[in-house]
Amino acid sequence: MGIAVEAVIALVKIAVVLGVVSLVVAYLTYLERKIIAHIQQRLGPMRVGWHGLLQPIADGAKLFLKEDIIPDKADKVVFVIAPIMVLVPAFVVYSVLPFSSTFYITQVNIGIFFILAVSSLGVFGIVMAGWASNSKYSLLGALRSAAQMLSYEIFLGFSIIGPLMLAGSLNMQKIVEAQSDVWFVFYQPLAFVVFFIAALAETNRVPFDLPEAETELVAGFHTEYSGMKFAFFFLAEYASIMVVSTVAVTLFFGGWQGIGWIPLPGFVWYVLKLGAMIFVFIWIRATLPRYRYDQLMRLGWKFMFPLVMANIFLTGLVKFLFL
Amino acid sequence: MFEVESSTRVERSSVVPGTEELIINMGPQHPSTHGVLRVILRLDGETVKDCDCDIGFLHRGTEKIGENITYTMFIPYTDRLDYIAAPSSNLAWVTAVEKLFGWEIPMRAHYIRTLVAEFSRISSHLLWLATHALDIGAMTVFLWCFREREMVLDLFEHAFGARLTVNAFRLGGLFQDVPQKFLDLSQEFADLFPGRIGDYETLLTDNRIWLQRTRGVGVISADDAIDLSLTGPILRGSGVRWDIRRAQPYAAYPYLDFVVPVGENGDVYDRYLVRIEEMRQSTRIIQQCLAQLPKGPVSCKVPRTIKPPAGEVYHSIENPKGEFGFYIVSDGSETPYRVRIRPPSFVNLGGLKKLALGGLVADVVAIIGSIDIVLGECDR
Amino acid sequence: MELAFFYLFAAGIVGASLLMVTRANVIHAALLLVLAFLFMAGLFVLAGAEFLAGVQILIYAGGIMVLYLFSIMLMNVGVAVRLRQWHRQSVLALAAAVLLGAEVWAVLGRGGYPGAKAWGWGLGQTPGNVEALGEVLYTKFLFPFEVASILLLAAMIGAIVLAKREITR
Amino acid sequence: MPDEAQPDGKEEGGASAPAGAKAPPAQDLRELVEREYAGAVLEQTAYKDLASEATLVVRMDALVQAGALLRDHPSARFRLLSDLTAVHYPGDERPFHVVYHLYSFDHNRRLRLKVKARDGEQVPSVVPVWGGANWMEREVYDLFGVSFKGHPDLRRILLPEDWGSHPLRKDYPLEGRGERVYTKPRRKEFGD
Repeated sequence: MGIAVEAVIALVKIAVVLGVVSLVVAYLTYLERKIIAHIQQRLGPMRVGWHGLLQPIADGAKLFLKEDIIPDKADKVVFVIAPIMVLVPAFVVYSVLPFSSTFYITQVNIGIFFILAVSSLGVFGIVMAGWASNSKYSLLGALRSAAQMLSYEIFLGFSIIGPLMLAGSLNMQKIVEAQSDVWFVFYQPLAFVVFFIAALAETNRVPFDLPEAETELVAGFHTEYSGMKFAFFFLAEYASIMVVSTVAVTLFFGGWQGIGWIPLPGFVWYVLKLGAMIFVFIWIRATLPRYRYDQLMRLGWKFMFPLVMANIFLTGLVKFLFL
Repeated sequence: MFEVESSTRVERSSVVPGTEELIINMGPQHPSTHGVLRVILRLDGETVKDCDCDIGFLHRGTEKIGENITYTMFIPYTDRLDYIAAPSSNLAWVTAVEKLFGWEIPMRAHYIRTLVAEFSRISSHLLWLATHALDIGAMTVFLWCFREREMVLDLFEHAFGARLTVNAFRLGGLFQDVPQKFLDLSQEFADLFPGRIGDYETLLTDNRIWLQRTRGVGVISADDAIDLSLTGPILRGSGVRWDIRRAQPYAAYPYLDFVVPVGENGDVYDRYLVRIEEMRQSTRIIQQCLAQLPKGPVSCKVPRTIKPPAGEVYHSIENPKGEFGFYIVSDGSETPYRVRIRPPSFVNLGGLKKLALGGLVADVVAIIGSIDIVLGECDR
Repeated sequence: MELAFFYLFAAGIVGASLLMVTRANVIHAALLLVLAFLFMAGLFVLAGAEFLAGVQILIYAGGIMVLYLFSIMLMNVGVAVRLRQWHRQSVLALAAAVLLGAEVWAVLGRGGYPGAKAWGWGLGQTPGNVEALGEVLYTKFLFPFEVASILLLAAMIGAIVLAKREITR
Repeated sequence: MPDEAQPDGKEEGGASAPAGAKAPPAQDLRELVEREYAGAVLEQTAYKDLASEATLVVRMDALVQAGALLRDHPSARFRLLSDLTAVHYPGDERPFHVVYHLYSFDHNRRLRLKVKARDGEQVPSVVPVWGGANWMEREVYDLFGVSFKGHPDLRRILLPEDWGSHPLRKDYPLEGRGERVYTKPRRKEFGD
């Protein structure tokens, strides 16, 4: 009894979450292809399985069996570590996400802070990949990506301060519980707008997908990657979409809490809200063009930064005066 | 493809770390140079300091070929010039040769030629819009445009049996009359298309990001545009209301009512608006052509051996890209003595330097898109 | 259990640091430094200072080291690799290291950092060490805190001025 | 120098320039140019008397001035250089006819200017008058080997820098080795 059992339970939980998350992330790619296809009046994957349902598995198998190419001039060790460095933080974050009131791997007092800190490590993998590939395109893509992620991490961090001030805790569960009456999105609309934009930039999605801008940089930092290593980058990107969506749901939309008296388990609510968030991500990708690099930075520093500062000030003021 | 040449090295010895210029090489296999165009950029930071185009990768000596085959045999070669709008190239060649002969073409042939040429304009503008939007990152517009372009190509297939290099016209008129089904489907397309243009516009015209990427980018004044011999939507985007269809009408254009749209600022956005409006006007022209289409023969009497008198003519038409002309020198034999193709893409691309200078690297992609080049006709 | 983790992290820090100072390739050295930071964050977690661990990762690993890597990558690493690895000061450096080690040993041997108790919070106060930290930072140490932030502001302005200066040749 | 014709003119019997009709659709323009630069216009033709095919053959030394005059004079205003090309008539004394197609927005009319150059003779560049001539003259230089005096950046444009010959000349064969001599000079690159 004691430590051993706890360790086993924890390991099982980790295994379940890892397995489910990997599968969900794989199907996220399917979902994205299907949704975009239908927005663009075409069908998307249709061949593998019913309506292409087995497509992600086929893709996975293909990537798994592909020849793994390491460029001759690459720094081999760093080249191999880079995709791992991208993937691991993206998955470690799941250890503190509250999937429901009872199901989570662990509770950390600094939950949200932990997520920010760990996901900031993903940038290393990208920088390492860009540098180790020894290719101009990769390096340029990596530099762009790193600069973008660093800047937008700041806005992301500041934008969550408002809700945190309302919740009075960094613990994810407590943040969710604090929203049992009103979701924070109604108290903190500004913060949510900034958070959402920063999240798009943080995950390198359209309209901020400059690091991977096909028409300019071919494929950015993962130009030289193939096979499973490429798949790692891909998985990490979608895993971080899930993470930021979860954080958005947790901070602004009441997490696993339901609406009204509709009797659904917390986990289902969580999944529904998460699905809606992710749909918006995909929808935006199908709709918007891409920013230019200087415009991206200008938007961040000249528009979002003052906005988020004003939000913190206002929240503090209101809290000081009325609460 | 990008060459970062030692610009990033920091010299320890110098007190002030000097910034060297960066030479970037886009193409000839770059996704956004629309074919085999190579653009060499010299940058200071992100700003374009100098710009040079390396073209000719697709040079096939079409003008030389033209000097050695008969007038009729050259028609399919014109398909391969502006292959995005092949009927337009056909039209330029046959009207130029007919001018050399002084033939009278039956009205029905004129109308069908006009109709098909306008379809080719729509097809070309759709491809332009699709790739231009994709270059700037709007992915959905690309697929929507291709959906409609597919319809236009199907129409070509109905009328001429080919989709891209249609070889639509013959000297003296048409090879044969178009089938009724083609006309019916054309009517259907013309009724449907304006709504589809509206769809594209909802995604782009008032989109903030689109405006930021295109407004004030690649600006050229009317005087500069004329000086650089730019023609077509670029010239009109700068505010010069000059369209050969209106200024020196050919085919059935004298009998048709349409507006020549112009821009004000001469930037990428105005060129976009001009082309969008041109698609609308093309649809109007198609509607009118279908309504007014006269009955009768589709070809005048053409002699068995085609031997024009000695002499020289220049005739140009309004291609989707600009002024597309042929200068034919005849020595009285069955083959032309000299065939000169006046290529709009080639001349317009010559203005790239002026447009790109002082802009940012990402703008170059947008500017190349807004010039709308097709390398087949640029390199000939 | 905790002890095992402590030794694991400690060994990790020492190993990564040693590797770091012996690498010829600056990029590798920088990445090893990141590894050392991560182990250090682990130590913070073991000590119950979760917030510090988070800050350690976010600021040092996620922020500062990325900028380091940035500037290193923009330089020509190929030259650095061929540079001489050991300088003549190595004896001096070793002496300094020994001296520093002795000093740390002496201080720690006297029973921890004096005054840690006087701050009103010690290591191990797990629940709410964020609040505790905030409390202390904004009351007792408000002045040093503000001084530090002004210092950072000055540094930032200085950096902008230096970077924006017109380059004359 | 100008008459140092290369020994490549033995071919096809040398078709000569087409003789145009004599009627004068561009009489006003001819008078305009002549008034300013007497004797600048050598010939005046128009195919079938079509106004759109009005052609003036000008003297080479008057080309740039006549061009500027035609561009700026209110009764001409040929601001657009539609096209610039050349025609090769091997065997003629002046085998290279450089042809300029001008267009006037104000008067909606076209005019064709021609200059006739000896083999190896330099034609004055019209880039100062019409900037668009830049690439067109490069193309003529590339495909005909006519070089332009005062051109800012005279390099080959369609063919590789080391091509070595000029395919649109009439003596350039359609197939076979012919004129294409492969030599490898230093490649003139951007920035030279």
